[in-house]
Amino acid sequence: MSIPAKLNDVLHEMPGIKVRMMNERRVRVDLSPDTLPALLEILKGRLGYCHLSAISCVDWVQTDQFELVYHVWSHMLKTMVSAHIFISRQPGQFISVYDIHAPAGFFERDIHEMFGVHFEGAPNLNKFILTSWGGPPPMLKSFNTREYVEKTFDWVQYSPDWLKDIEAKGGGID
Amino acid sequence: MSLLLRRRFFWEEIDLMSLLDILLLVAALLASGLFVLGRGSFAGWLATVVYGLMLAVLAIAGLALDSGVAFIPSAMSFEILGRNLGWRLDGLGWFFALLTVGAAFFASWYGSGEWGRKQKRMGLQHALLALNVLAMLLLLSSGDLLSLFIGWELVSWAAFAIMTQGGGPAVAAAYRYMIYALAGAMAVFAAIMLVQNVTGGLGFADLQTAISAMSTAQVWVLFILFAAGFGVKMALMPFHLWQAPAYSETPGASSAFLNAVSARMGLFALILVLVKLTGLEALGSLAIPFTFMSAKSALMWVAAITMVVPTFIALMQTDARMLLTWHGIGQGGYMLLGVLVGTSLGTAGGLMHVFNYATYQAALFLAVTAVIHRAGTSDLDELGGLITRMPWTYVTLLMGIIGLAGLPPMNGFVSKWMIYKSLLDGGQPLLLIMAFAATLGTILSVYKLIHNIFLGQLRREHQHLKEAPVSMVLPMLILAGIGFVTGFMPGLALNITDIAQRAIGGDMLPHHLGGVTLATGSLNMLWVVGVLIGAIGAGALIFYLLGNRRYEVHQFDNYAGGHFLSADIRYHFSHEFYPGLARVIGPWYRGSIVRAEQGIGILVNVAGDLWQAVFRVAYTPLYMLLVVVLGLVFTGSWGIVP
Amino acid sequence: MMSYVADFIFMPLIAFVTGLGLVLMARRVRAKIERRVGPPVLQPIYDIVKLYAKKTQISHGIMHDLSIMMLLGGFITAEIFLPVPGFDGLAGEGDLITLIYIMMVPMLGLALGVGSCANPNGSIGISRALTAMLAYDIPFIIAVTGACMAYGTTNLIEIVQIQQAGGPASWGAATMPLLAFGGLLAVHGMMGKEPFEIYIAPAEIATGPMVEMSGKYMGALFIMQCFQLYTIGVIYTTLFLGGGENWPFFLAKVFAVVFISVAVTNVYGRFKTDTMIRWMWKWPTGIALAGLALVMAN
Amino acid sequence: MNTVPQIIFPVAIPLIAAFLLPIAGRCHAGFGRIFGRAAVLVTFLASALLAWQVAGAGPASSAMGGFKAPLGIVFYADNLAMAFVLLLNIGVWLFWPSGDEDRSGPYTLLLTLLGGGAGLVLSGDLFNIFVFYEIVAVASYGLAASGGSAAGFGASLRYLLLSALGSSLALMGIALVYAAAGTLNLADLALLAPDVLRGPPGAAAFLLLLIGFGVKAELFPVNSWVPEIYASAPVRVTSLLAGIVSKLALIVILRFLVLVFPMPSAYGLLLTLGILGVLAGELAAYRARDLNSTFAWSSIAQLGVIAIAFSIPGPAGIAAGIALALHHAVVKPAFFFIADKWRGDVKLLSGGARTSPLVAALFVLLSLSIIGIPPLPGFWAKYLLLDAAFSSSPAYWLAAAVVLAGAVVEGAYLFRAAGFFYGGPQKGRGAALFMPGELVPAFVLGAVLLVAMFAIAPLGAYITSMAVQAADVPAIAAQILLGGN
Amino acid sequence: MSDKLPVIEDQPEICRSVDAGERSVWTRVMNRFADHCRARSLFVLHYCTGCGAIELPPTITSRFDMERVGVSPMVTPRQADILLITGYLSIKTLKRVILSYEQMQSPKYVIGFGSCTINGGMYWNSYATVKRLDQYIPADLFIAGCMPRPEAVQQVLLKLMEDIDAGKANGWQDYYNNYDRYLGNQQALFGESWHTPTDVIAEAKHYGYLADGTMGRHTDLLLKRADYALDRVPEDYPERGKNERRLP
Repeated sequence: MSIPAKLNDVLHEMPGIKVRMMNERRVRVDLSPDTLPALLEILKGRLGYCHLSAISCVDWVQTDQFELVYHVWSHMLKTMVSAHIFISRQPGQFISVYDIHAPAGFFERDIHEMFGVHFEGAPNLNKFILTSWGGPPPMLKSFNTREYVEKTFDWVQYSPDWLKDIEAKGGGID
Repeated sequence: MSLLLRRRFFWEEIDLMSLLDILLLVAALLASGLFVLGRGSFAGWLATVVYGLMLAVLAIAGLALDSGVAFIPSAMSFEILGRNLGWRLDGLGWFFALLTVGAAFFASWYGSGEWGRKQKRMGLQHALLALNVLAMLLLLSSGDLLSLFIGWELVSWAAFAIMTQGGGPAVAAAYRYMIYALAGAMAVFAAIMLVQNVTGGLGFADLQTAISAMSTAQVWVLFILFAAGFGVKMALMPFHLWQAPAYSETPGASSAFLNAVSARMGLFALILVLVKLTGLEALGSLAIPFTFMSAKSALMWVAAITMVVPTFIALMQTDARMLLTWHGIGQGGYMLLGVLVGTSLGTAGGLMHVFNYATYQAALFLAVTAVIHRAGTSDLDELGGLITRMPWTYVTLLMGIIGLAGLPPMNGFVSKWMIYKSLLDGGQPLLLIMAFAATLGTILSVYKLIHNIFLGQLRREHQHLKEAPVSMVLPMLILAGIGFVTGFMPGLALNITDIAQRAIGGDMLPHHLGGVTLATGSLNMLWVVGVLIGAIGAGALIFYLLGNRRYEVHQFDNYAGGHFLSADIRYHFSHEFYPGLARVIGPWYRGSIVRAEQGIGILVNVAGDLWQAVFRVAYTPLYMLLVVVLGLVFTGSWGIVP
Repeated sequence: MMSYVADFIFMPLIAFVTGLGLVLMARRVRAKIERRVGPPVLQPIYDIVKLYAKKTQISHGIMHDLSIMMLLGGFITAEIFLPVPGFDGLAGEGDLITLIYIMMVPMLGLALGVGSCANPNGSIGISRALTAMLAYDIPFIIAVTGACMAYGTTNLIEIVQIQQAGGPASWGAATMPLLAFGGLLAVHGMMGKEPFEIYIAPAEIATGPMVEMSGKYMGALFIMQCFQLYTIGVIYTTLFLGGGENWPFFLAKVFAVVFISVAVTNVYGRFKTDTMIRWMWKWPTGIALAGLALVMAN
Repeated sequence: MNTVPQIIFPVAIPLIAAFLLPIAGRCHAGFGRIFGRAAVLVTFLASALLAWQVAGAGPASSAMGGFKAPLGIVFYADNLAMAFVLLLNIGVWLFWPSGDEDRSGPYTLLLTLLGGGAGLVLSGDLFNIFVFYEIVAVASYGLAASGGSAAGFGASLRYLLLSALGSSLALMGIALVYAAAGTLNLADLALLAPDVLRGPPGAAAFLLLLIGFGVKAELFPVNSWVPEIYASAPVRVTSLLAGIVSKLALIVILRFLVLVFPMPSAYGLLLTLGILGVLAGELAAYRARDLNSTFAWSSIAQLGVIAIAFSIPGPAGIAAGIALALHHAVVKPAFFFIADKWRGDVKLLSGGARTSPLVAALFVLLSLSIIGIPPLPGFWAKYLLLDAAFSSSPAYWLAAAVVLAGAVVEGAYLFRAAGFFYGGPQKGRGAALFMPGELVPAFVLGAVLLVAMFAIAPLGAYITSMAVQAADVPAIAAQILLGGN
Repeated sequence: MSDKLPVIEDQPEICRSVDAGERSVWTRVMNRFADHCRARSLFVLHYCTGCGAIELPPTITSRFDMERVGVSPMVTPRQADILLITGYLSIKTLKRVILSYEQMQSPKYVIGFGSCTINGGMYWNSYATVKRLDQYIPADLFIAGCMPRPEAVQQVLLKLMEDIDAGKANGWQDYYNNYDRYLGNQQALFGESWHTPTDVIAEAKHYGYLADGTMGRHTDLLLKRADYALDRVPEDYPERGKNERRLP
């Protein structure tokens, strides 16, 4: 199983790019953030990668970085290219690719709401799903949901006797 | 005739001769008086009081007519150019005069209230209304064909004058009306001259002798001319385009008058000429070759089509007044159909429908004018939810639409029932089915009217609307009340139509206070409405006794699929109220008659250009030579032919 | 006057009880078709009592309450004008045309009440209900006209006597089969059953007119449904199935008429409004017109 | 009635005055204008006296210089003739140019027009009629051009050409008649006509005469000069020409029809020309854009209606024609006075009712009368016409139908204009404001119309008696032949 | 933040609430008959909030056929008696649930399906879901299980019918009597400006369910902000924010 020839030589034109074939229909590409729009442009223009299926974001707290993955499909070559980039966590800034792929508008709005990453040029970064949420972006690792839940909600201290003897034998929830 | 006073006392002393003269004199004085001092606000009230007096005079005349007097003569008669013109009021004329003065009474009462003070030239409108009443009285009391024609012209021109009061679009609509009315009048003029050609005279008797003396071709020409001429004013089907815009652009009170009565002058003339003078048998004998239709059935089919098509056009209107005027055209078809059936039940039904229509159409128009007075527009897509703010106007409109749709508690039902029964007994099933389809169409469109204005979501800008002033609500309610009373006790209205029916000739309809009892099925409104009210009372008992007390919520506490309703969303379902029906009958509205009318207009324009071109010929000698040569050929050929 | 008091009280009650039976039959037939057990015998009464026993009754204004009164009043009046074996009621005072019009009063009352609830679902439901009324009333009227033409009278009592004179042979259905069949299709539409149930479409417009009806308002609508099934069944029986000689035979005929419609209804989906109009104006109208032509021929 | 010397005065006085006027004018500038008006007054008095005598003692006639019929010049005055002479005098008095120009030209022409017109109607001799017709034609050329505008000169030149050609045709017709009948005296011709002028030569002669005199009577094929002249001539001349002079020509044609050519082909010819005239006039008027040309076309149509009326054999037709002619003579000049001030496209006249409500009201009154709305005299004239038309052969039924349809089209364009006056917003300069002095004649005519509304019965009786007198051929012949000593 | 509530053991047995004053035999018989009918005719609101909705069709159709005992589905809250909360409730969904609950006609009953409505279920530690249903609307019965089978649904309905028959299912009165507590919890979650179009306090006043728990600190907030009059719409009405713009 090898990368389709056309895709291979296009990818190698890009400077400082690392290409890896995950399986026969999925190629992983790692590149620097500022070359990403160019890559997407080329893939879309020359190889028919016109379908941006998703932008996912991973919060690497230890290395203080966000990893943005752009999954692009080509119906011509019937393969998917996942472009991985790393941006620093503090400013959480990146450029929007809305003008290349229209669906990016929604993905960027979602990531902005969930991770707080700000995409310049994104058409609309308003509240998307969590309309009445006042707290910090909830998907950040720094946001401790358990502690928030403990603080906001309370529980039924439901302890019937059958549960007591289970706990007596060392079982129970925690 | 049990109800009205039977005892003969004071009206025998009054010299009958002067009753009609008093009526015409008072009408003329009122018209001229209002032109002179129309400015003052009391002009309206004066006019209302005078109309009341005229109603009293008519009532006395009614008593006289009811006790067997054939007609009330008038001293006013002229002898011009070898023809004598006379005026006299018979039962038929009296019936329509009663409606005219009644409608004028309510219109001027409405106009002299607060609505009138807001109009620009209310004085002029009062004067023109009085002029209209005078013209109509002259028409209704005409004694011979010439005075009939003079009255007819005066009525159509007075109506033209009152229509132009509405400003820009009203003048255009009035102009279109005037062309139709002129064409109709010229047709009637030709018909009258045809009659005079055959018999040498212009009296009503001459028309009867003419009919027998004429050849069938001539009688056909006479029938078509009279039917077309009078049909224009009655807005029968092919000539109906002018009525809706003309009557809805006129200012409120006078449009109520026009709608209630003005179109019925055409019906009066049709009944007078075709039914009373020529007689339905004569019309029936006029067979159309190769078909088993006769002139009478042809006119009945025109009336039937006039019933159905305008009603479904009204269904598609988005302006309240246009919707009502289109219904006016439709209801005209009912009246004519009733009269043309020929049986006493049919004629009584048709005439009673004229009376009923006048009451509820006037009430409906006054109610819609009250809505315009308060909300500023009559566009059905801009209104909604006014029931909480204008309850009395709502009640009037509700009673009006029940009457217009012809449902039991109101009088509209009785006359429609009589027309249906006469059609059924007269063996005309297809006409009955068309009549019923028209009624269904009416129910649909009147519900759209009341729903879009009064029910549904109240808009934010109409929050602080107040009910219409008393001077406007009172006349409306009284009119609707008359509708209910004559619906509950139709005998009252039938006594009045008796006088008209006796004038037309033919047998009378045996009736009692509650309605009609016939061998093939009877109607007793005392029972029907009584039981209905009793049953609604029972429903009220069930409602108040059984369940828990009711708790009234405001309009946003409403189920909307979990959505939170608020004042800035407009969720009132009013635009294109019957989408399913529109998809089915939408393609049938091709406006073919409108295009035909435009075609005639273009034809006249092209002909005009052609003739103007003929006159721009410059080189005269050649032109003259051509003319002479043509003339010689013409005379030469004529000369040879003996 | 006194002779009528018995009619005034008993005719509506009989109508209500028979109506409950009809509603029960309808739900049972639906259950059996869906291989279900179906509701207990007294279920309609339980529903109505539960609705009337609701602790809070929500109203949207005086017109909303008035419409409930008009609803019940209209149908009670219609029952009084419907001749049944034993009680002639006021059929002598008002004939068939009056009855058809009295049946429109409750429909208009409901329409006004739903309109004043200011709910868009209700308004759309009423607009569809009135369009449906226009659709099914035309074939119905053709059937009624044909029948009245054949019998020569519109007095219901006489119509029943004419049909009973010669036994089943002189029934409307026997003498005018086409009219009877056209009338049956129209009557199926009048009952608002499945193929023509567009105005109570639960999925689209949340039960249309009944969206804001709750508690005793909803109870009144359940009662109206009983009255409606009964009235339509009795009218059809009176016109085409020879009216009521005696109670058991009469009830059997009424249940038969409603059963045909109920049996058919659970097998069909729901017509769109314009499809319904086109269907109603094509098949039942065509058949009824053919029947009318036959009647007019002789 | 024996020969009466005064019969000459209505013709003689104006001609003498016309001759003396320039001389009087030279010695004192203003004198010319006063002298002219005085002359007209004197003529009016003379004709009134004569008319009163004729009305009292029946028609008068006199042979000039005692020459017997075939040679002498015969004058014949009956009620019809005197009515139109009086109408001409009043018209000239009413439309006497009020301007201060001291040139005596228009005044002399007016006086010659007055004399010639009176002569035209009074003379009983064919050639005599032709001579007076030429005098009237020449006077009208001059008057038409007196407006002084280039268009006026051009229009009157074309009118002159058309009229001259027409006159030459009329002369040929007279020659034909003379060749056939040997005499030119109308009475003689009335007696000889049945046998002599029966065949094609008679029809041809009538055609030529009809076309010759038709030019002035605005009959269909030969009235192409009407719109140009009425547009460019001064308003008083237009109203004179349209209102009165064209009627005189029609009276002459009527004389021919009644006395000389009472055959069906003649009546048929006049009827066809009348119907075509009505059609042409009404439809063209519907397309006209400014008021003046609308009324020009409408006068063609009205003249067509009068021609139809005269083409109905028998006194009823004549009575209808006279009534229509008198009514048109009253209404049309008033219309032209309104059109004179409100020039330009009708759409620009919007809001006219606001600037001068009285004029707009007058316009509506006149429109109602000309359409034929009952109480107004227009209706009774149209009633007489339809009464006559419907009581004769079906061909006239078609004519009546055309007249009625014409009335509808008339209503359409008149009230389209009224719609602009009343309904239109005040855009552009709108209708100009009328000075009080300018409209005196129009309001006088409006008043006449209103007064006539109440005097219908006596007027009707007078007109019918005049028609019966005019149609009684043997009496006329006897009067001219015997009484002419 | 919201004040922590004391731990409540099981719902104490509330005997049938006696109406004001001693009632005559007639009203007692009528009430007994009414309860009998209420138990046998229950309309279920088709409110499928969570994953449990799939359990309803089998209970209503031919396999378990709830119509045998008079239970039939109904579309709008106005006509329904039972509100089924089938599974987890996100905060936005809870707003709609509360709106529907208040639009229902009392006597109304709430049945919580599955452990998500009892104590948060498997989304117990999610920031977006509600943990205890009965804090916000009075729930009559709960069914444990991470989606109970139709038999369990059948059992809970039969249990509800017994309670109604015995006159015990009065959760709805608790909503009127302790409206302030419920409103406090709701405002804690949705913010101070939270209110629904239904005027619960006026309804309680109208039908005589005003108890001392009805009015309190939280309802004062409500009365200040909610204006049921027609012309004024509160600015921060739920989901009525100004930034509600569609993507260009």
